[in-house]
Amino acid sequence: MIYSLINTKNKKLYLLDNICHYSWQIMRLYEYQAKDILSRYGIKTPKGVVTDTAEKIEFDETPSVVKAQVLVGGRGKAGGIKFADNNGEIKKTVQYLLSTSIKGEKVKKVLVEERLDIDHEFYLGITLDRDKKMPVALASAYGGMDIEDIAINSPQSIKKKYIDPLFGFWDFNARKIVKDIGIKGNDLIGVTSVLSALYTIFKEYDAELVEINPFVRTVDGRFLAADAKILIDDNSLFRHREFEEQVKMQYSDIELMTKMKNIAYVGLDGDIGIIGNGAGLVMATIDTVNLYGGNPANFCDLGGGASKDRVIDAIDIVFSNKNVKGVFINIMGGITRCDEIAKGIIEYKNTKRIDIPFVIRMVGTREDEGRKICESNGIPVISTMDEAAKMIVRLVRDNTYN
Amino acid sequence: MIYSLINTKNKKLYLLDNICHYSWQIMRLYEYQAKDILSRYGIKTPKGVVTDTAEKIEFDETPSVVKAQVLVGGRGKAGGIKFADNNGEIKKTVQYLLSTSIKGEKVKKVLVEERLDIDHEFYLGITLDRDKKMPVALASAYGGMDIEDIAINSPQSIKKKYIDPLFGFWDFNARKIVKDIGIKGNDLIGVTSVLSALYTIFKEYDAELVEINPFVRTVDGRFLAADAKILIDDNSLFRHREFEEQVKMQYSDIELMTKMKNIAYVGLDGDIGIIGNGAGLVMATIDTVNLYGGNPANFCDLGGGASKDRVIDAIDIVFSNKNVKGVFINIMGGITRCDEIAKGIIEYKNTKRIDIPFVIRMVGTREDEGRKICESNGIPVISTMDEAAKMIVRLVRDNTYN
Amino acid sequence: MMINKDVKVVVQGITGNQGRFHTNIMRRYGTQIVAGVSPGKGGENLDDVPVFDTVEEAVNDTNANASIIFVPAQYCKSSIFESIEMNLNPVVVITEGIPVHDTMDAVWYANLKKIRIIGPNTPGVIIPSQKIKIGIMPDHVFKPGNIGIVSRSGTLMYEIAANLSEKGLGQSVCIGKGGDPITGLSITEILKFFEQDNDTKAVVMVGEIGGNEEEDASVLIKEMEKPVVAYIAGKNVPPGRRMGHAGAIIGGSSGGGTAENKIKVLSSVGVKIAASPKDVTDLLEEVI
Amino acid sequence: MMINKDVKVVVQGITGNQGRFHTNIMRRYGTQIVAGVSPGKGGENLDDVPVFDTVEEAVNDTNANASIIFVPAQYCKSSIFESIEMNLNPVVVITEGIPVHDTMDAVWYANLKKIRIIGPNTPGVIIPSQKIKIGIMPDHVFKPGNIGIVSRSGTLMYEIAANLSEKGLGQSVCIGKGGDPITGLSITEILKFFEQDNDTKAVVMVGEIGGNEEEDASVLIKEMEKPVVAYIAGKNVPPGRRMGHAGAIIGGSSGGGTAENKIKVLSSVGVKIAASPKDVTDLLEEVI
Repeated sequence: MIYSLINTKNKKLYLLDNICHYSWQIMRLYEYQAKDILSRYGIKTPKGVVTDTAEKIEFDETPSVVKAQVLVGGRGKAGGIKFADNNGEIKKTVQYLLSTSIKGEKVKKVLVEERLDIDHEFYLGITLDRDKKMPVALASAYGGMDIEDIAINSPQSIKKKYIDPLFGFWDFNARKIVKDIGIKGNDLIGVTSVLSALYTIFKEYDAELVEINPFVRTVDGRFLAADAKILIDDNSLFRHREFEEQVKMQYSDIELMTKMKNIAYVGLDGDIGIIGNGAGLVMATIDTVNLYGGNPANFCDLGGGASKDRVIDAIDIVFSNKNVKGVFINIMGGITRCDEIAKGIIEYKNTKRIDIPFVIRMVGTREDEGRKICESNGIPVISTMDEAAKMIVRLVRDNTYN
Repeated sequence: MIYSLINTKNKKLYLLDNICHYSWQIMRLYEYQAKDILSRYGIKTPKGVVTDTAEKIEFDETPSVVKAQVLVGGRGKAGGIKFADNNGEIKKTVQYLLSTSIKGEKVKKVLVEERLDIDHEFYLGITLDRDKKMPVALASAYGGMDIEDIAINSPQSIKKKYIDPLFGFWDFNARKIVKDIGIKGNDLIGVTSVLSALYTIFKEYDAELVEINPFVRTVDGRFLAADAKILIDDNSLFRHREFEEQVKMQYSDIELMTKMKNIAYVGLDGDIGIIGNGAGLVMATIDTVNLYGGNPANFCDLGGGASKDRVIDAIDIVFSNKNVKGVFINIMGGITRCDEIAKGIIEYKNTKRIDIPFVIRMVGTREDEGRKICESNGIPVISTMDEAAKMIVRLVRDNTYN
Repeated sequence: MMINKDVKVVVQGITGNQGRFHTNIMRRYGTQIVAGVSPGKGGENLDDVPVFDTVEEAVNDTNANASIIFVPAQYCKSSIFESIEMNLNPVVVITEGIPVHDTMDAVWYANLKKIRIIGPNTPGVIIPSQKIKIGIMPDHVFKPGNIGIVSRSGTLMYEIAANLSEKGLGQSVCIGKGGDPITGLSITEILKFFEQDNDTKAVVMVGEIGGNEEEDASVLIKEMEKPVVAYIAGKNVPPGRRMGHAGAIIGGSSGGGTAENKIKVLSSVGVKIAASPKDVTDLLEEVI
Repeated sequence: MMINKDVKVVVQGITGNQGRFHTNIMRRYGTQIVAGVSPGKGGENLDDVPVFDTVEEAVNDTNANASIIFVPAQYCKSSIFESIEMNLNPVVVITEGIPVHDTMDAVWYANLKKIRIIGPNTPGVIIPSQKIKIGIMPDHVFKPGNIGIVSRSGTLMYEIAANLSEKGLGQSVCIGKGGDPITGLSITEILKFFEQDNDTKAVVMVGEIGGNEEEDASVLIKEMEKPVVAYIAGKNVPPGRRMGHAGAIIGGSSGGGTAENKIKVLSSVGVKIAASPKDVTDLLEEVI
């Protein structure tokens, strides 16, 4: 959602928030993890404890707020945030939340925190503007609500400072936008250092987003991160081994399997399985099948330079969807070698029974070798995408009405 | 000594090593501290333990080497490094070293290490080239001996790579000079990462020098830091609070006192105490006193913007040298205010008995006020440095032969 | 020119599988591969190409002036900086999966030093008339001619080039922009080059869902004299999903980043939109 | 010109003791101090000078084009970068005790952005004829004239200027190079300026033991048309000691960095060497 802020004028919204849970590229940290990082960088957070059981919890800072630790968005509206006024209520609430799911996500941990006496809610964040190829610091005096709502309701309230990645983000850069959201005097220095620290975290954790929302001023004049969100670039996880286990937990079994095997798979509503190499080609294949009246059952990208084993895994995944009534494999060999693909198809064919239509089209690197392998095993190879798309649509339709 | 490397052609030697122990600006770490930092950055060091007592030492890696932890240079030749072949010998050697001084420095800690089976000794270091205003990486295949000796004996063996501080020092930069000292193949990658790590340490510790000498290749092909030296810029200690206590230990009482009070004091051989504001002016004052036949007893710089208390402390320090037979206070007011200086002199005069000659010269910011304060208290103020220098020389000579 | 015919290429990561494989294919096509770089392997020869420990040595010995990078993602940032420091231009980054912060830093450093980065996650660049390719594309589907192609997708570029070639529409220069969310040369920069390139008469832009580069490019296209035909992949992908390429995140409610929006904006500046990769050929024949 | 007569100065750290004190003295002398910067104190007025939270705001509101910095050493790096980013030129850094790594980074960034840093640990710069000083020197000892002074030491610059003024030898521009081991403008760069400056007829260089800047400057001096007189402080300091200024480390066996060596090298290119600060006046009278 944060991306919506970058170009509110053009209303370009990327619903990152909706997809990050099952995205291929971005890992989201739980609130308690994000707050732990924040406090290690000197940012104040409410007193709190995280727990995965209601049994032994002792927390003296009442009244409290009890928050389900989930990665889906809109947790508050979905009942994931409760209040409790004493230890008994805390226990009961923790127990309750641990027994529920929020928007389909099972609650495994709960964060219990002191309830803050809030004077004002701000928004502070650093994110990546992919179009401008640079980080941008964001601040608003209208925190608390979803930032996309701020962007729609009062876009002028969102102050931005673009950051030259070679120059960095200095306290004087941060000070400018902190001032722009109405923070003055001594508070200016403290809040500036919070925003500077967010950028340090952003760089050191290879983040796509580091956000405090709401960043609250309490009635007694303290500033704290009441909620926090950190999204980390999956590609950087080799530098952040501590999240290796966690990233696995964030994916469903099929997602994890495909991810581990370097296959990109997204289920769709139709009945024609699509496998190709390269996201653009697979999307074009889907478009073309649609153009000829077919309904693709999935998006499945083998990526570059797939081995025969990866091909076998991909066919397996596509067939795991029982709606699939035919498969179209579309290969444009570059870094991918057609012979490897052909070997995979043949090995799959030789070990598993394929009783539904199978259309193969392959062109490019080692095309002749690949074609020979297929044809010598009785699988015809079509030369053009259009021809192949038409054929799979016809075969599946025939099959369906037989 | 390291500075000698930077410009061996011109033979510009700065005997940093001789002065760093009592320098005002650079703090030296003990070998064991330097090695601890190195190993935290992934550089291999010999197995070892550091101790301040021989009682409980248990060290199984025999044969061993036992090294006095001192900050003076030339420790080896001065008997600070011993060998031991078994636990009994280790105990005895530790006990012996802890009871000695090396070049006047009391040994407080001892490092016991495995003795390495050395195939070759290299030199690796990063230092600051103050003339070029940039860091420089240094490597040589002739390690082990003092690097200034390498610079004299085989200057060509020292390979240098200057580092643009904005661009940083990359593995490919490091690789170049590691290769130039004859390290190849797989070793090239490992040693490159050691030199890269030295630069990271250099930056993160605000170092003036980070040096591994010797950097050894053992007979079984391992690379280790057999000795290590780190010098840290005193001005940066606010970023390195962990050394705060230690930096105090490295100074004598008088040095520490003056340092704490922002006074720069160095004792000389003569009998005329010199106090001034600004290092250049104090040196010029010394030169001028010399010119007229006097012998300065010290260099004492009040620094900029001295308060009256700092003036009182400075006079106290100068008088603590019993050779002093007269004092010349030379003030050129800029950021320093003459009235503050005058107040200090008067307060000193009023609380302590001054029975030796005192010549004051002050010009600049609040000169009139300062002059008035002195004169109304019966202390004449001279207008020029020359006149004042001549006067103090005459007064001290008269006094001496009276 | 994007690439001079005297281009001398150094292959960073030449001793890896892909690096070695494509070095040989590029040489067979006609590219002058003068050196390889692989730390610790300096002094060896790989299929007659000398291997060096550093780009600096490679450049000093062979006068290489461009680079192609096959180095694993973890080490790639350093490799890109190494090429930039030695003024190699362009730097073609084949590697995929580079952390986005690394790419961002490298792109800004390249801009500072006036070096062009193509990619990361690109198939590279090919000039069929000169028999030069710095990349991994299957060269036999490309033929000399005067159509320029810029593509966000590698395989889709091959697909469209193959269709064009079959119909006798050869290509001047084909450039894979790279599938990552942040890349060096943008579509707009590549279109600017085509507009000035004497060998190019018309341009094919192969876009896909996600990002705003196609929309941004419309500002330039409006002023361009040369005709532009576009194909945008991902029309039939449901909103709120991400399809493989990190770049291909598609937008929701407000329409930015969707195929629909891109097509609308591009059409409004006179771009002909192909319904399928095959359609591109027909539309091109109309405009030239 | 080193400093334009329309220079409008912002004082960073104006609310500190020294900042406030010297702001008033500079204004009284004639310098246009248009703004002060002190984070958290924005909106106040200090002795009629408006105070801002950032240099950016100060520049936007007052068109300030130069800066003087009194900020404590810990925060100084950031303040210097802030001025550079807003293209203030020169940036005069009075603060002493800045970590050398911080200064080094700032100096390189300034070079990249073509900004001149004077200092750190400098008394600043004064142009008596224009009644402009950006610095902390006692202005009454400086008089208008045509002698340029460059000095590594602040108080020694005042000393020598006072002597010159008394003998009727006024000054065109006097610049404190700064006492730190690494500073922005070097002696050579300042001499280059004097050689080209129409208001300067002869130059006084005030050096001291340590470093090699005086020796390095001899290369330029050899080519200069204007006469140079030098005084080098520290002749009577024993080797191997460091005297207050971090810059004043003196060399040992090989002679580099010693007063003796500096005097030898400078004499060899025709520089007249003064035996004491007072001597400078007599030597100058000989050469002009």
